[in-house]
This record gives sequence, structure tokens and C-alpha cells, in this order.
Amino acid sequence: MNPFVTVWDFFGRLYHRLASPREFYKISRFTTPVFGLLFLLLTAAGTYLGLFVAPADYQQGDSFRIIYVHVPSAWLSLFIYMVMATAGAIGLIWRMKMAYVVVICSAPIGAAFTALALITGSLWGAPIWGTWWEWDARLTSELILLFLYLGAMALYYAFDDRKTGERATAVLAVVGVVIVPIIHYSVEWWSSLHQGATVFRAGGPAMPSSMLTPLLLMALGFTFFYGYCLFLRAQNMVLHNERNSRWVKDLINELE
Amino acid sequence: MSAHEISAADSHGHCLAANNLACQRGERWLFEGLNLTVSSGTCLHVIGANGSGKTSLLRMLCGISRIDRGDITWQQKNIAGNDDYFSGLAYLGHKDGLKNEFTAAENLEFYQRLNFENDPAKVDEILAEMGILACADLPTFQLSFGQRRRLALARLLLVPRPLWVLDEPFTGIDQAGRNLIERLCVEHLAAGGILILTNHQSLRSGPLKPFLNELEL
Amino acid sequence: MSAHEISAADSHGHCLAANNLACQRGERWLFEGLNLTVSSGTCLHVIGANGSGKTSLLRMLCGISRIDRGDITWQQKNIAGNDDYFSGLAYLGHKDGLKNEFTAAENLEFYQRLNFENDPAKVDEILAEMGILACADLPTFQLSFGQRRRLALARLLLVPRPLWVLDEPFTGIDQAGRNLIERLCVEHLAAGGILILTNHQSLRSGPLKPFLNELEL
Amino acid sequence: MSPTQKRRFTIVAIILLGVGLATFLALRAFQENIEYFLTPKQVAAGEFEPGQRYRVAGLVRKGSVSTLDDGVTHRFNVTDCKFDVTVQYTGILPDLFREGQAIVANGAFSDTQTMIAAQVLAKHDENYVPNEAADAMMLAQANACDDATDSVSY
Amino acid sequence: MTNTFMLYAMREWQLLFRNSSTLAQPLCFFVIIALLFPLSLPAENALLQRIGGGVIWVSAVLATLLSLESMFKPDYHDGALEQWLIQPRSLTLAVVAKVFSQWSATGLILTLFAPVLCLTFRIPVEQIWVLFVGLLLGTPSLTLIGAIGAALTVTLHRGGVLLAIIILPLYIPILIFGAGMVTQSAQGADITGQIYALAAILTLALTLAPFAIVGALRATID
Amino acid sequence: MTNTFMLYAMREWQLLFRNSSTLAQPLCFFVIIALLFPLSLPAENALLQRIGGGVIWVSAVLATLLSLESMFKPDYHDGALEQWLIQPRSLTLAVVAKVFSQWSATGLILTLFAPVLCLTFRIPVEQIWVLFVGLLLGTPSLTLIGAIGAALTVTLHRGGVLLAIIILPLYIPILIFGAGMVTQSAQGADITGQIYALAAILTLALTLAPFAIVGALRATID
Ligand code: HEM
Ligand SMILES: Nc1ncnc2c1ncn2[C@@H]1O[C@H](COP(=O)(O)OP(=O)(O)OP(=O)(O)O)[C@@H](O)[C@H]1O
Ligand SMILES: Nc1ncnc2c1ncn2[C@@H]1O[C@H](COP(=O)(O)OP(=O)(O)OP(=O)(O)O)[C@@H](O)[C@H]1O
Ligand SMILES: [Mg+2]
Ligand SMILES: [Mg+2]
Repeated sequence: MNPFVTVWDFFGRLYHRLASPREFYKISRFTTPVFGLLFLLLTAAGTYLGLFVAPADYQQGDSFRIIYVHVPSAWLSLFIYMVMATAGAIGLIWRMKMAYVVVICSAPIGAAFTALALITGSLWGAPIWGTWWEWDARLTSELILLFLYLGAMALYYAFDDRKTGERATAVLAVVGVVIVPIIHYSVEWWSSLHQGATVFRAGGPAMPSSMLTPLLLMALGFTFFYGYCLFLRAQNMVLHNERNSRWVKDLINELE
Repeated sequence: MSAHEISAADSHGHCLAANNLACQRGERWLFEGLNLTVSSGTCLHVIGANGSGKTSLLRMLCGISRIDRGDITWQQKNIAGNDDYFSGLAYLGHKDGLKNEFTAAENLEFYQRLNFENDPAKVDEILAEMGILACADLPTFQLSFGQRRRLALARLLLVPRPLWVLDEPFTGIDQAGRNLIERLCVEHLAAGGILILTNHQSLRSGPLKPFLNELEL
Repeated sequence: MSAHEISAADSHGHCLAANNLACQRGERWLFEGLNLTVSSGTCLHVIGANGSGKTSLLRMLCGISRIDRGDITWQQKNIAGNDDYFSGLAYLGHKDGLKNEFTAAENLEFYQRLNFENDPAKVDEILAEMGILACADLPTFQLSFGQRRRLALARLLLVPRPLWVLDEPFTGIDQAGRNLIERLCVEHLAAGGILILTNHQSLRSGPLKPFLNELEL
Repeated sequence: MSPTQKRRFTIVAIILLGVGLATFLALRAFQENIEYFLTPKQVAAGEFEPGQRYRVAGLVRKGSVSTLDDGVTHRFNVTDCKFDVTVQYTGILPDLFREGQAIVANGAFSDTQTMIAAQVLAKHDENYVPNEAADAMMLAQANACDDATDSVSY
Repeated sequence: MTNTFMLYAMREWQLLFRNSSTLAQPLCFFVIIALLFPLSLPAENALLQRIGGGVIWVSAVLATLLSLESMFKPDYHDGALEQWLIQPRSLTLAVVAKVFSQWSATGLILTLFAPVLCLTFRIPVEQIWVLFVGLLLGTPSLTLIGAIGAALTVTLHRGGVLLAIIILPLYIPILIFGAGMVTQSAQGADITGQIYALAAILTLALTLAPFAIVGALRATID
Repeated sequence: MTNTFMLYAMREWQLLFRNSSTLAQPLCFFVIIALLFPLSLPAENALLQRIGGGVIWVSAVLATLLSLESMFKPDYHDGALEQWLIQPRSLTLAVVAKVFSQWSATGLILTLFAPVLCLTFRIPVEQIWVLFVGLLLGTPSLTLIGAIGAALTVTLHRGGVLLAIIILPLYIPILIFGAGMVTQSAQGADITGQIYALAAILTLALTLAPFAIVGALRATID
């Protein structure tokens, strides 16, 4: 059998399963605990390696260890927005209900990670740079991202009609995505106070693997945490949205 | 007057159909599984109590409201993004789409130009036919309620359109005006047009009777 | 319901009169030398084509519009600045005086408090009587056109007022609603109230017939 | 092409053209230095106005750091390896401040050469190095200007 | 196509001239800023001169933001917008025409009068040019981006604060480049970078915003 | 009597909270001024500090002026105002309540938040007090006087510019005393004179403006 067709077929079926709230709910019943578990394992390993095994930095000493929170949360703040924008576009183009759920449920998680990146960054900047805030390109654009997340949430809740709110929020998510490349490339485009890329740079990471491994573990762990929160919130939302449908009523009857 | 031209252009007839249509407002489903077909020369009178969803249905049929479930077709083609459909549609709702700042004539002229025409003489003719020529140069906010409604209805005469969707067209219109509009509707239908309207009084005793279909929501 | 109390308070009857009234809009005189007297238990139906000045007359009678010539009296006293008159008057025009931002109940509650009362239970009762209790907590802009008009009319039931001035009260109201309002009007008139209204259909065949006076503009 | 196809084609063409042009312009923009720093070279040439506020970026010149008698006022030279600017700053310096470190000083010029800084910020680069290799790195950093032949921008 | 654009643009202009409250706002801003700022600050030329550019940019952002509320709302409430939705004419072009007219009544007026204002602030001629070019490139982007927010909140009865929350973050880059340009040119620095940046934002906004606005309108109007 | 006042005032407040676009304006002003002014001026504390008072006063005038347009217009257009005219309740009290609520949503908010703003402008504490007292005395007069203009232009479809033209000249004295106070106190001069002047204007406005507003409404509504 043509492998391309098989893969295509697989994704096609996955798409259809995810597109249906009921199928999504079934899948997420399984994935949510798995994601939660993976999150716990990976972050535990990452924390241990990062705090106790990784060597101190030659300049910053132990205070560099805040990197293990700052960088994963900063990465996720960008990643989640990309997920939101993609889901928003899918929802608007293919009118897929679940895509909107992803948009709405991701926003507060993304906002939390953005806030975390800002806070840890400030805490880190105070001793290292000598200031906790500058109107520097990276910092300003990350702050704008936080406002965008908050704006998306506010917009959704402003509508009485859920479906209208979903679509409006999706439009905003798609429009706001221009900020992501700006944040990412800001350190190259401006002579920023914030450092350039350490990990994903031409010529390999500027960091020994003893420091890098915990960072990647933490990043992966945080990503699973996002997945965990997303599925949890999405489950709730699906149940709420579909509370008048047969399958949800059956589900409730089963519980009782 | 203008209605005659439709039949010349489309002797084969038109057909608007809705399949399994549903409308949700808040948590309530106003209607579900609604099927309807309206074809050339028929008038569909949507009947229902206040708040039963007549306006919502009409707005769905015009492609203004989101369709919660089901689909609507015009000549077997879905109406979403269907230019053919929208060039054949005229809609008048509770909101009249008139600008208070413009005079009556200016308002009509804008809609005329929107319809790819530019003929001030015809605008005056239409205003005269609707009995509001005297108000042509008054700013719209100075018109009486009925005059305003007449102005909104005057849009129907700008260019011939096979499908008229009218939400309570007789609101605020006096008896003479009502007769006039009924006559226009009859001409429109006789020429092969389609008319979908709501009205709180029965139309069975009026001139629209021969064309009438009723849909109770 | 509420109308009965009026007669108890004022068994001697009321009288609204206009002498030699004239109204000018732009350069045109809509009417001149108009005389009218309406007294307890009578309904004045103002008739006229669109733009003939019905609304203008009603607004003058309510003391909203400037009086160009002539004068209007209530119990032989001029209405200008006459608190006695204004505590007896309820007016509903084309503009409904409802705030989109408020819920239906809140809108009614405000007008209730304006009338020196504060009784949420009564508000619910009135909403139920008008058939819009289900919409009590919807923001007014979500109401259907007819529900909105019903809400505006609900104001009449808040406190008993001897004089009702209604400009096309049946606009957008379904048949059941119309029957209801006609019944309320009859009760109001039977209890000695005065009703001045406009409507484009004749009222001669309805329940208001026994009280009817017509004034053609 | 049908009218619908034609319209889609036009839209796609417009979007591609617009986004392309925007990218081009953006890249051009970032070739220019958007955030304005006064270079030590410009200071040496006297291209500034006394009283105006400027930002100067560069390395801390090896051996130029001194602390005045009050204990909190520091003087040091900021260099692009060729030209120097003297900076005077009263306050606590950031942890990373050391010889050869890239810094940004923010302030106005009192006389022709000395900047009275209101703020001194340290720039951390993208390198993370374990403590074991620290001495070599520090040495390399402190001597960053040793084999530079021309102005270096930071 | 040009026809559709011109048709809507002419209508908007006519409306603007009839309904001067929209037209009044930037003018108000200017009179107030030109008259009242010098009145209410310590009388000192150097001070006025230094803040002039920033003040004008902030007032441009304010004027744009406040004019957005009335961009689609009146047309939505009187039903004109739903008539546009069901025309066989391109809604995108209609929207572009609307944005263009809106800009011409806020951003353009601001830009054209800015030099006059600069005189009351005693800003030197070279910087007047910088400001002028900056505003000319920046204000259309402000209106374009703002219109997306206006379209998203058109059906909301409590849209005011929300509109500002959604839109302000997107305005910050424009303001930073625009106002930064004036400050830098006062310091004798090169400003081509900012001009390119503003131009890039403008081209991006011009190509993408109209589609976003139409999408937003279709998503929210019901 | 208090009842009538409270009734209308409560209604206005409820509306303001529902319809945040009115409430948003002063907030917008503040966010923009607090965030964007420092972003768009040369980054210098001394500069910000010197212009802070003037900026806040000008923004108070702007916020008041722009909020006037929506003071009576919505009530006029939906027919609420004509209902008020035919109530046996005092229209004067209704108007006073309206002005009061309007002020509380613009002038008062501005006054209360001004100290916060002063902090971002790094204005010293003594001057914050001066500014606060000045705004507290000045902003009610701004709204009272402005409401007369709003009532005169309520029926006009092109009222915007007219309103500004009518009202601005009357605002200038208030602004001169109010902003002058801040400048003078920064120089260490005495400011009791200005306080008396602002208080005199306020008492005059409080006693006469309500009647003027009612007269204007009765004269224009038809
Ligand atoms: C409030 C202050 C800060 C903010 C808002 C901030 C924001 C960010 C963001 C958004 C990223 C992700 C960039 C991307 O993936 O494209 C990032 C990455 C990073 N930040 Fe920060 N940051 C701050 C302070 C700091 C400080 C003080 C340091 C250390 C000196 C630091 C070190 C890093 C590192 C090492 C990375 C990873 C770079 C890479 O992608 O390899 N950040 N920061
Ligand atoms: N400012 C004005 N200038 C000139 N004409 C005006 C002005 N205001 C109103 N009119 C005209 O006054 C007339 C009376 O309007 P009015 O609203 O009283 O009529 P009506 O009898 O209530 O009509 P309808 O049945 O349509 O409600 C209308 O013809 C209107 O055009
Ligand atoms: N966002 C919303 N949330 C809840 N209910 C809503 C919403 N929008 C509209 N409705 C309700 O939907 C119903 C349908 O309104 P619609 O305007 O279609 O009625 P209608 O049949 O045209 O009535 P009318 O005869 O009064 O014009 C109304 O009961 C209204 O209250
Ligand atoms: Mg309806
Ligand atoms: Mg009338």
C-alpha cells in the first residue's frame, strides 16, 4: 500500500475524530492523564538535573538556574499563541467546532506562561542587567503578547452569544500572530539588552549539554503541562457546550 | 413596473430552498429541521407570534445570520458567497438602512449606484410612485415614520430583483400605501418573482391570495 | 386591572381640550385652527395619511413639541408646566424610550420608580401580562421587534393614569398581543380613562367601537 | 478562468505581493540601526549636543575602572576598541559589570568627553559556560579588545 | 472595482461632512493641543519644542482610537451594514473605502495640520518634515489596524474599553517607531530605519487588514 | 427630592457601567497618557515631571469635551428624554443628576487617578496635592458648563464642531487657573488665589448651569 496514502488517511481520520466533540472527549479521557504524568516525570527530572547536577555559570553563578523556568515558559508563550492562531484559522476556514475550543482554552494558559516569562525575566534581569524593566524590544513585545492574550479572553467573554464570541476571538488570534516573529527576531533586529538565541542558533547551542539537557527536559515537561491543561479545560468546555446533547446526557446518567 | 423585466430575463424560473434548517438563540432553539422550497411566482408568508423567530429565519435566508444547522440553496447552489444569489436579492428588515444625515433622494441614489445604475430621474420617479416626492430633499430624520418606511420600500423598485424578502413591510404605512405595496408585490409575483414576507395580519383576504403559501413558526 | 382605580379617584371625569391649534413644520402648516375636546371614557382615533401630522399633534398634546399657535388645556388649565396634567399622562411614541443596555425588567423598574413606586413583583406581573416574562432578564437589544413594543406598552400598566396617548400602538404586535392591548384599552376607557391614539386601520370593527371618536387630519 | 477563480487569484496575488514587499521593507529597516546608540567614535568626533540625553554602548576598557572617594561613584571608559568615552556613574553597578563586559550607559554629557550616566546596564551574551572553564573565559573577555584592529560595535 | 471603492468613499465623505462630530474630533484635538497645551505648561520654548513631537503622536493615537467607536456602529445600528453584506459588490472594497475615508478625516487631517501645530510648539523645520513623513506613514496603519478592533466589537454594547484593550497593544510598535523618529532626529541621528519600519507595517496592514476586517464583520454580525 | 436625584443618578451609573464606551474614555486617556507619553517622549524624568501637570489638565478638558457629545444624544434618540419631559418630576434635578454622574465618570475618575499618573510622571508629592485639589474644583465646572452646550446641540446631526466652538472659550479660564496652579506651586509660589477663583467659578456654575441646561433642552426638543 502506498505509504503516503496511509499517512494521509491516518491524519484524515484523526482530524475527523478530533473535529467531533464527542470523539474528542473520548480521546481526551485517555490523553489527559498521560500528559499529566509525562509532565510530572519530565519536570521532576529537569528540576533535579537543573538544580543539583548542572554546573553553575561562570559569570552568573547559581542565579542562572532561573533559566529553567524562564526559557521554557517564554518558549511556550510563543508556541501557545501559534497554536491559537492556527486553530483559529482552521476554525474560520473549515468551521471546525473543536478548533474554537482550542483557541478559547489556550488563551488563559498562554497568558499565564507569558506572565511567568515576564516575571522570571524581570527577576533575572534585576541582578544581571541592573534593571528589572527596560523598554527594550524583546521585553516590550513580550508585554504586548500578554495584552493580546488578555484581549482575546476579554473579547470572548464580552459576547452573549458563544458562537459569535468564538469566531471573533479566532479572528483576533489570527491577526495578532504577527507579534510572534517580532518577539522571536527582536533580539537580532534591535541591539537589544536581552541576549540572543542560545539554544537554536547557527553553530549549535552555546551551552554545554550538562546545562542544556535539563533545559530541554523542562521545556518538554512544560509543553505536556500545556497539553494537560488544554485537554482538561477543553473537556469541561465541550461538556458545557454540548450539555443538551444526547451523549452528554447519557454520560451524566452513567455517573449517577 | 420594473418587475416585468425579470420574467424577460429569467423565463426558466427561480428556486430558493432550505434543508433541515435550525436556529439557536441563547440556549433556545427557535426552530429545528425546517424545510422549505419557494419557487418563481409564489409568496411565502411566514407566520408566528412575537419572538417566534420570523425575523431570524428571514435573516438566515438572506445570508446575514449564521446558519446553526442545515443549508440554504438558490438554484441548487449554496447561497454562501454566491454572487448570483445576492444580485437577485432585495431585503428590508426592521432596520431600514437609511442614513439620517442624507436626504431621501440621496439615500435612494446611493442604493441605486450600489446597483450599478445612476439615474436621478428614475429616483424621482420612484419617490413619486411611493408618494414621497415632496420629501425628496428633506433630511431623512425629518420624515414621518411612515414616510421613512415608504422610502425604505422604494429601494425595491430601483432594479428588478427576483427575490424580495420583506420583514413586516406594512409597518407604519397608511391604507393607500398598503394598497400600493400590495399591488407592487402582485406585479412582482406575476412577473415570476419570489416574495417572502412576514406580517401579523393574515393576507388571505388580500390581493396576494392567489400566490400565497403560509409557513407557521 | 389598574384602570379601575382611576374612576375611584376621579369620579368627576377629566377633560382635555385644544383650541385653534396649529402646527408648522418647515414652511408647511400641517394643520391650522384645530379644535378638539376629549373627555373621560372616550377614545380619540386620529386618522390621516403618512406625513399628515398625527405624530406632531400627539406630541403637542403631550407638551413635548412647541405649540405654534393655539392652546391646550386639561381641566380648563393650560398644560404648560401643569404638574397635575403630567402626573396623569402616559405617552408612547414611535421612539420607545427603552435603554438597550438594560434588561427588560430593569427598564420597567426604572419607569416604575419614576412613578414613585418600587415593587419588583408587580413588574414581573406586568411582564407576564404582556407575555414577555421569559425575556425579563434579556438585554433589551436582544428582544424581537414585537417583544420590544410590548415592553414599551407595558409601561401603561405601571400606575393608573387617566390619559393615554398612543402613537400606532399595534406596530409589530401579533394578533394575540393586539387583542390584549385592545382589552386593556377598553378597561381603561370603561374606568373613565381617556385614550388618544393613531392607527392606520380603522378601529370601527373592534372592541373600541363603543368609545370611538375619529379625527381626520 | 471563471470570475470566482479570477477573484481568488487576484486576492492571492495581492496578498503575496503585499507580504513580500512588507518583508523586504522590514529587512531593510533592520539593516539600519533603529535603536539609537551614540558610538564612542561619534563622541570622539564631537557629534553630540551637551544636555541632550544619549545611550552609549561598548565594552568596559580593561584597567579603566576606578571608584571615587565616596565609594559609590564609579568612573570607567566605554570603548569600541578604538575610541573611548569616559563614563561617571553614582550607584550600584550590575552583578555582571567587569572589565571587558558589554554595557549600555544612559545619560548626558557634562563636558566634551565625560558622560554623567543615570543608568548603567550590563549586556549578557548568549554564552553559558560551566564554572570550571571560568578563568579562561574571563581572561578572554577582559582581553576582548587586544587583537581588535578597528572599531567594534556592540 | 474602482467604482465600488469610489461609491463607498464618496458616501463616507458626504456623511462625514454632514455629521461633523466625526470630523470635529481631530480638529478639537488640534485646537485644544495648539491652544491649551502652551497655556497650561510653563511658558518655555525649549520645553514645548522637546515634547512637541511626542504630544502630536500621542494625540494621533488618541484621535484614531476615539474615532474607531463610530466607524461601523452607526451603519450597524441603522441596518446599512447588513445591506452591504448582501450586495453583490465586494465588501472588502467597501471596507477599504470606509477605512480610507475615516483616515482622511482623522489621520490625514492630523498629518496636514501637524506642521501648523509644530509652529506653535516652535519645532525646527527639519523635524517638522520628519514628523510629517512619520505621521503620513503611521496614521493609515493606525486606522487600518484599529478598524479590525472596531469590526470585532461592532455588535457589543459595551465595546468601548474592549476596543482599546484589543487595539492598543498593536499600536505600540507604530508609536515607538514614529515618536522615536522625532526624538532621534532631534539628536541628529539617522532615521531611515524607522521609515522603512513604518512603511513595512503600512504595507502589511494594507494587504492583510481589509480581509481581517471583513472576516471580523462577517463573524460578528448576526 | 433627593429621591428624584438618586433615581436618575443610579440609572446613569448603571448605564455607565453597562455601556463602557463612556466609562472607557477617561480610562483610555489615562492608559494612553501613562503608557504612551513616556514611550513617545525622550526618556527623561525631569522632562516628564515638568509637563505632567499640564498634560493631565489638558486631558481632563479633552475627556470632558469628548464625553459631552454622548451626554444627551442617546437619551434623545431612543425617546427617553421626551419621557423625562412629561414626568411630574423635576427636570432640573434629573439634569443635575445626569451632570453629576457624567462628571463622576470623567472628571472624578480623572481626578482620582491623577495621583497615579503623577507617579508615572515622577511628580513630587506636594504638587500632586495641588493638582488633585485643582482638578476636584475644576472638573465639575467643566462638565456643568459643557452640559449647556450639549443640551443646545442635542437635536443637531452636525453638532460636533459646534459644541466645541461654543464650549471651549468658556473652558479657558478654568484651565488657566488650574494648570497655572501646578506651575506656580512647582516654583514655590502661593496658590490660594487660584483656589478661590476655581471655587467661585464652580459655585456660579452649580447655581446657574442646571437652569440653563433645562432651558436649552426645552428649547431644542420638539
Ligand atoms: C522581563 C524580562 C525578560 C523577558 C520579557 C524575556 C523574554 C524572553 C522570551 C520571549 C524568550 C523566548 C524567545 C524565543 O524563543 O524566540 C526568551 C528567551 C530567553 N531569555 Fe529572556 N526575557 C527576559 C529576561 C531575560 C534575562 C534577564 C535573561 C538572562 C540574562 C534571559 C535569558 C533568556 C534566554 C537564555 C533565553 C533563551 C534563548 C534561546 O532561545 O536560546 N531573559 N526571553
Ligand atoms: N423640521 C422639519 N421641516 C420640514 N418638515 C418637517 C420637519 N419635521 C417634520 N416634517 C414633516 O412634518 C410632517 C408630519 O410628520 P408626522 O410625523 O407628524 O406625520 P404622521 O402623521 O405621524 O405620519 P406617519 O403616519 O407616517 O407616522 C411630515 O410630512 C414630515 O416630513
Ligand atoms: N442573543 C440572544 N440571546 C437570547 N435570545 C435571543 C438573542 N437574540 C434574540 N433572541 C430571541 O430570539 C427570538 C427571536 O427573535 P425574532 O426577532 O426572530 O422574532 P420575530 O419572530 O421576528 O418576532 P417579532 O414578531 O416580534 O418581530 C426572540 O424571542 C428573542 O428574544
Ligand atoms: Mg421580527
Ligand atoms: Mg407618525
